[in-house]
Amino acid sequence: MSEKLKIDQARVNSCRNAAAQIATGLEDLLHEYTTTSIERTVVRLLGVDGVDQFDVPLANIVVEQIKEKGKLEQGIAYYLGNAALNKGLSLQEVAEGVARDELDLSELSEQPEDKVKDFIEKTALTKINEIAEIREKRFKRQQRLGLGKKPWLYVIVATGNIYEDVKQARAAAKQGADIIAVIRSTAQSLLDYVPYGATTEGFGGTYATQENFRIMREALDEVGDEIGRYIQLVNYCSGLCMPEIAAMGATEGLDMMLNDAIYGILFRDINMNRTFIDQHFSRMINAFAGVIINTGEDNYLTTADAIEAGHTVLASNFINEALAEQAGLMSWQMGLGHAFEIDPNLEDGFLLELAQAQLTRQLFPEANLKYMPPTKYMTANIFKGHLQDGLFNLAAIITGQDIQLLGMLTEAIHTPFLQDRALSIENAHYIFNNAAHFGQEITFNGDGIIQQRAEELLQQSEALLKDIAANGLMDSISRGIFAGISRDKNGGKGYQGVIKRSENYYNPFFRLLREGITSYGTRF
Amino acid sequence: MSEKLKIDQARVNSCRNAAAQIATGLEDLLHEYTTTSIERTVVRLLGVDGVDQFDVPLANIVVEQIKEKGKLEQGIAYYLGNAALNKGLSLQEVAEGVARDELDLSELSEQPEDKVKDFIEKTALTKINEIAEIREKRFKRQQRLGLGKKPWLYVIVATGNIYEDVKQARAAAKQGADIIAVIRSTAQSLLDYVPYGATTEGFGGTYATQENFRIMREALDEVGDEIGRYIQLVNYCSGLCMPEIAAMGATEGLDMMLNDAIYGILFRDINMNRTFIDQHFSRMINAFAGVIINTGEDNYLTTADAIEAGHTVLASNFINEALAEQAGLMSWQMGLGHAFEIDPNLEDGFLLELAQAQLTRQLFPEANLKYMPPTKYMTANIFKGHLQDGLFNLAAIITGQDIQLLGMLTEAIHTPFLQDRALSIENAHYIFNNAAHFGQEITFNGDGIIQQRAEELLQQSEALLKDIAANGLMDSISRGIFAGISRDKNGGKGYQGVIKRSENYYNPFFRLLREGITSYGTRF
Amino acid sequence: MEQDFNRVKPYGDTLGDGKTQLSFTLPLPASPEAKEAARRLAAKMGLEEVEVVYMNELGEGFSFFILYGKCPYSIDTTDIAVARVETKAMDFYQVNQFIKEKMSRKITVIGACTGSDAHTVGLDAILNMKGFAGEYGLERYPQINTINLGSQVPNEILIKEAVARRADALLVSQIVTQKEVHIQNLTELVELLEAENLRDRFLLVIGGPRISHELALELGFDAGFGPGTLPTEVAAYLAQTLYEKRN
Amino acid sequence: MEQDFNRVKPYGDTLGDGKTQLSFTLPLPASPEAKEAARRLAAKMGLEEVEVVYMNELGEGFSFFILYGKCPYSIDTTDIAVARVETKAMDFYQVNQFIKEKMSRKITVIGACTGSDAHTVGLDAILNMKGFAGEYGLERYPQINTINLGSQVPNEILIKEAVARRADALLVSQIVTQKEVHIQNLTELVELLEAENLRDRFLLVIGGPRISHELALELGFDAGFGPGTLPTEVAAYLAQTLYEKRN
Ligand code: B12
Ligand code: B12
Ligand SMILES: Cc1ncc(COP(=O)(O)O)c(C=O)c1O
Ligand SMILES: Cc1ncc(COP(=O)(O)O)c(C=O)c1O
Repeated sequence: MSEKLKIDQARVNSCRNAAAQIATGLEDLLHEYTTTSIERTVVRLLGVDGVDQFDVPLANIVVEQIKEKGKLEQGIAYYLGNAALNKGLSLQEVAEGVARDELDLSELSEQPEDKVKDFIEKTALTKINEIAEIREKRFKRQQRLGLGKKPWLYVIVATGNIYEDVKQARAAAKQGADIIAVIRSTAQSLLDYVPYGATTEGFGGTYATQENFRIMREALDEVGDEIGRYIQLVNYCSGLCMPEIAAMGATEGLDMMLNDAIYGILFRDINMNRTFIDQHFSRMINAFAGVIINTGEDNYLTTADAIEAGHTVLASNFINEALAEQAGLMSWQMGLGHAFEIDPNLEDGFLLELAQAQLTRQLFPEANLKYMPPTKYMTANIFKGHLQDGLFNLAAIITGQDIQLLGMLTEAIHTPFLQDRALSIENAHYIFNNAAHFGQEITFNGDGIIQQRAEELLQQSEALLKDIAANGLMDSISRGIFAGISRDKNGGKGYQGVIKRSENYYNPFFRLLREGITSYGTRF
Repeated sequence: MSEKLKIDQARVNSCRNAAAQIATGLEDLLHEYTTTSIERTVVRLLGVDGVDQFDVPLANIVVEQIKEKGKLEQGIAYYLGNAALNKGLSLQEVAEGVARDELDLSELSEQPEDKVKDFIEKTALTKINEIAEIREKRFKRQQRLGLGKKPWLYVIVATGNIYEDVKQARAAAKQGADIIAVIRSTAQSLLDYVPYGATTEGFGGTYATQENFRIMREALDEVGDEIGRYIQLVNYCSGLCMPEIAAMGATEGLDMMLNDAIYGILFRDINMNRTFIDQHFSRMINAFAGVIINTGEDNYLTTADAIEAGHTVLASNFINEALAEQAGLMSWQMGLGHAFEIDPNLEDGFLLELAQAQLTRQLFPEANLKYMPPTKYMTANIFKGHLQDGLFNLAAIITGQDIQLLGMLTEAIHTPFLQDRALSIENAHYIFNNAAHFGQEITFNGDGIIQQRAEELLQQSEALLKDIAANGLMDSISRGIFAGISRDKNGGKGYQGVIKRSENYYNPFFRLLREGITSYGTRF
Repeated sequence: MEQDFNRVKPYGDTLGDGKTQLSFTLPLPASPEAKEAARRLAAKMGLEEVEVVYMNELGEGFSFFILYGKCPYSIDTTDIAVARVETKAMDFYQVNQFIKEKMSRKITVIGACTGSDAHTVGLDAILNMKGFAGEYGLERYPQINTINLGSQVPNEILIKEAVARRADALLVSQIVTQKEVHIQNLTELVELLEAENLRDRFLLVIGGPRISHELALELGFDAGFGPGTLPTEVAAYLAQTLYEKRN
Repeated sequence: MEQDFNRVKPYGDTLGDGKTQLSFTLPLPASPEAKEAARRLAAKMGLEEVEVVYMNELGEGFSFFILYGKCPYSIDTTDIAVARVETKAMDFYQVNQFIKEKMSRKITVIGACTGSDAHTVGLDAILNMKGFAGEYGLERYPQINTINLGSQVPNEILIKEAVARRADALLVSQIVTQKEVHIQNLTELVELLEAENLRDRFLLVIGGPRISHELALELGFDAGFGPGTLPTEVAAYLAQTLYEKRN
């Protein structure tokens, strides 16, 4: 694609430098702390599954036991391994014992550290290899069936019932969808555990559970075989269980995860220490599992104005990129998010949308950009809404977006009906095909509205990034720099789950993942 | 507007030369013949109005009488004037006498020619002055209230009942329409007389009658005053009564007329001699009355394919231009028609639409281009249809069209409901505003699909025009050069109404109109 | 829950939810009362939990409404049987082969847009050389003798020509349906044929965007073809049915 | 024909034509039978001359339909009276002036998105400094003391805070309406207040895209504000109603 916008490369470099500095500023935090959710993830990755009679996941029970004893600073892995060797049980049996209140992991006599670690490393490696295998199988399937043409058509299913979701997802795939996102029940991000099993009662969405992941993956593989196109599956790696869900997704072969470094802090009032630590580990898992993350900058524009705050989206894209790199994600795994949220009644609003979309495209040429549809200004006038989605699709095809979250004509009314989704897909097909090479056909005038807006956006985000770099990300967020929302460093949900690591903190997965990431290369 | 397409000016000149040659080729026909409808127009312009007890217009009765005697070759004006002087009656009274079978115009003793002509010239001049006055009043009102921003929003009303039409028109004006076209009852173009009075029973439209014109004009002036915007009125100056309707429109202050040189021949199987002669006189009236004509090239694409036959539209635009000039129409009065009729499922179809629209814009920079919406490929899927209309509106705002006939989402289903029209207007408002300066923002790539298609169109239409110029327009039409329809020179409806003028043919209006046209200048 | 074909209901996102979208204009200026009137109207149609999601003043005392509601009714689909053209699918070559082999002679079809209808595109799509959607029209079939009378043909003329040209089948196109004019035109044709005792002489076929095979049978025709019809479908039907009729 | 407000019907292009547009999905694959099922469903709703103009297979045994028909029902609009907020329109200055002059003290309002609802944009539009559509929010009113509890506030907490802060009015936002959750949340709030004998202590105001004044009254609230509400409307209502309540 020829470059439509003239971009001041020095400014871009300055943005990237500031973002790198911001990411570096978090390193101490990331290396010196763990969280209850990271430790639960370790438990899961070591093969412990299931819930107790009250539906509490064994991972929670085990971690809670050690945490109550004030010993989580060492990491759960050691305690688990020690118990297994001590009792001659499998890790799963150990966890079940804890759940039955028959075992106190902190009270067992300590086995030689190297023996425990050896055992744990082997178990961990098995899991890591399993994930790698799932990843490779998934990539092979993608290669065999092929992915749809870009922009990929991304639609949501949100019935709250996994079996109803499956019907809708299969139908959507047949209609032409490339990506199915199972919307998650609204309160789940604030649950400090992951629900279990197949679920049929969710609220505005279906619970993210491992079994639900499995059911949907199976359905999509099936329908993908039928239609001869690989269908990608998305869920939410977000909220208080961020890394656990990353592990579940890695195990069940998900393709994408909503996974943002800042979203939970701002929009779910999750403590920022907790979030940053969790996102780092979850991203390492996603990186290794070959998952594309979708960042959530679009959300800024649901509370802030898209013209005034356009540059905050861009700045956040740079930060998400830097933090993604820090965790080992490759460029193609970065589904950096931006959105078409300018007031449709604004004169030349479409031009300003093009400016942001094109600028984002040129600044992140290798990323799999995720473009979010109009939502805030959607109206219950479904006819007008369908048109707004049409211009959104046009902006995407002109600027070469990768992941197109399709807007729904009923956005202002209800979660999508089957027919709404079908009309959205038809909308995208029509525009993407009828204006297929429009982007290649046109050049933006060098001193026009679009070019000027792009320059303004870049300038503003450079200034913002420099400011954040100077103050640190955490302080900046507490000053309300994004979406007009300010959060306290020590406030918010889940702070009690942040634990300072001890000297002998042990978690085999950091090393295994890091090594795995650097060795497995690109997707195809 | 900067020129988006590179155009080979030599080729354009060659097109215009060929078109001029084509127009010249018709001159003998236009000067040597008259038609029953032209003569009826003369009767009307001389102030004769009304119908007999069987609803036959007096104009028809009078002309028929002379025609039956084989004397129409002299023109009706002389006979009318002679009778009036002979009997000391007004022209209206003369006509009424004929209708009551009390008067045979051909049998009256002949008054001195100069006295008769003197009388007729005076009466004609009064009418001409009246029309000029109506025109000036209309222009003043336009200046006072202002016309809407371009592209003007043109919508149709088609209830078949003039009073229901009025309601819909008034509502449309309030919604933002700039132009109201009262669709005409389907069979009317083939009637060899103009119905009379207010009508409430039409078929797919309302009869074009002078009283209906008056009623709608009054309603639009009223609503225009209320909302502070001048609302233009359109009807059909087409079919077997083409010049009569021009006269009626001139008298009632219409702003635009569907008026094409070839449409009736192809699509209504009206004899081509009749049509060419009628269109010339009707255009002279339109020219003098300051009416914008809308040509009907869009119709070609309802039977022919828009890609294959795109150049025939363009060629016809050149011919309509040449014939319009021949009749004295100024550039701003030329509402040359083209249409957005490419199969929406075609890859890059939108680019090809842009090519034709932009080319037409650049070739006829002074004309008030009339852009017709998708119709043939509209579907009963109203949601998809609304989107197609959206891209049509986008093409218009990008290429700077003047008169935008709004597409209706229910095009494939029924004549517009009130709500359909409102949604169309909203569609246009949204796109025109949200992408207001998109056209100014972009340049088409010099070797792209759009430029190439434009070149192809121009080349093809040059070849076609040269071919037509070489063979003459009539022979070309009989070879089926437009819309794949061929018509016989001596076939079709209304041929019996074509009459070779005698040496002493007399019709005062040719001179009066021509002089009037050259003297009144441009609109503002 | 599995679909029960005895009780089929609209489906939004859950089986049986009955979700239905409506829109209409009321001759009322926008107001809370107008909105309530819209709601009541939908309630009269039997819809439950009606939501008037959008109201927009259209001027001159009219307003436009968009509504959603739950349709409580269900349809027993197990007893619905809609007649359809049953002949076997054949392509261009097969049809010609069939006529050549099975019939002693070429078949003759005569087509027209009748009454005041001037929409020839659909008829031409079936009849003209060029055809439709990449398929040849009947004119191109060597075994079919095709006569196209074009637009606005009075029923009387169509019959006269059909008799004169010894047509096997009449192909009538009706596009305009305003005020049910197509029903009138078509009924008149059958009545005229019956009056002249000619009904059984011809295969009577109609087509158009609002035509269905059911409607055709109802009106006394032999077959009806709706939107998107391809020439081969018509040709296959004609060849096979004329052959059966003969025997 | 003149409009008779005793008999109001949908209007397409002629008074009384009843023209109504419908769309829905049926759990049936596309077929003439499915189309007929769609037609019958509309007929069950009472529509006449139903035309199924569009049918589209959606996969997995579902099809989408668009229909038009004539609604035979009419509504007597002369007896519809919808309650609405009746207070006089006032602007920012007038409201502050009014409170200053007529009330002895500032008024205190406390707002929240209750239950699991996290959609704060609407509430913020009314409450925050910045306001909405160019109008200041209540925080900006010198005579109004505004407390915004934000999102996902349990009803109990809202009541506790309201009592503690001596609020005059509770402003509750409910955006999510899936499975009628807003009705549950709102009903619970009123019940809790009644149980604690606090109902009359506060002016109870709700808002959201599916809220109407009627619904508010039905649920036991004092006022309801729907989509597009402006801060001044709410401020004017609060000032005048609290003043009346006092006297
Ligand atoms: C093109 C067109 C015209 C052209 C027609 C040119 C021509 N030579 O045909 C022109 C511009 C002249 C025209 C004029 C009018 N039109 Co017109 N027109 C259309 C339009 C845009 C497309 C129709 C079309 O060509 N479709 C493509 C063909 C291929 O599809 P089809 O006809 O459905 O045919 C297929 C099948 O139905 C079937 N089929 C059809 N006939 C037959 C016959 C047989 C024997 C068989 C087997 C199969 C078969 O096979 C075909 C191929 O699959 C439609 C809107 C639309 N998008 O549908 C309006 C439309 C049909 N027109 C309409 C109207 C009202 C008019 C006018 C009355 C307007 C006016 N007052 O001036 C006039 C009157 C003309 C007249 N006397 O009939 C209305 C009809 C409303 C209604 N339901 O009654 C429509 C729906 C537009 C609208 N929304 O108002 N029109
Ligand atoms: C922005 C948004 C979000 C943002 C919210 C950010 C935030 N801080 O508010 C985010 C992304 C977080 C979000 C999340 C979700 N959302 Co949401 N969201 C929207 C969206 C796009 C816009 C809402 C909005 O801001 N409107 C603009 C404001 C100004 O309008 P308003 O709310 O109507 O307010 C006006 C009036 O109603 C009134 N008013 C409102 N409140 C009050 C209160 C008082 C006292 C008064 C006087 C007046 C008043 O005055 C305001 C100004 O005029 C809508 C779709 C849409 N276009 O409406 C979906 C929508 C509301 N969301 C929806 C859903 C399902 C969800 C989720 C459950 C999805 C999920 N499973 O994750 C989550 C859950 C969140 C939760 N727990 O509540 C659905 C609700 C469906 C339904 N009818 O139940 C919608 C309709 C989208 C859809 N089609 O699915 N969402
Ligand atoms: C990164 C991210 N996570 C999560 C969510 C939403 O869901 P939750 O309810 O889990 O916060 C979003 C919503 O857009 C998001 O962008
Ligand atoms: C020039 C012209 N005249 C007339 C008509 C249509 O109406 P009629 O039925 O009068 O031919 C059209 C239709 O598009 C037209 O373009």
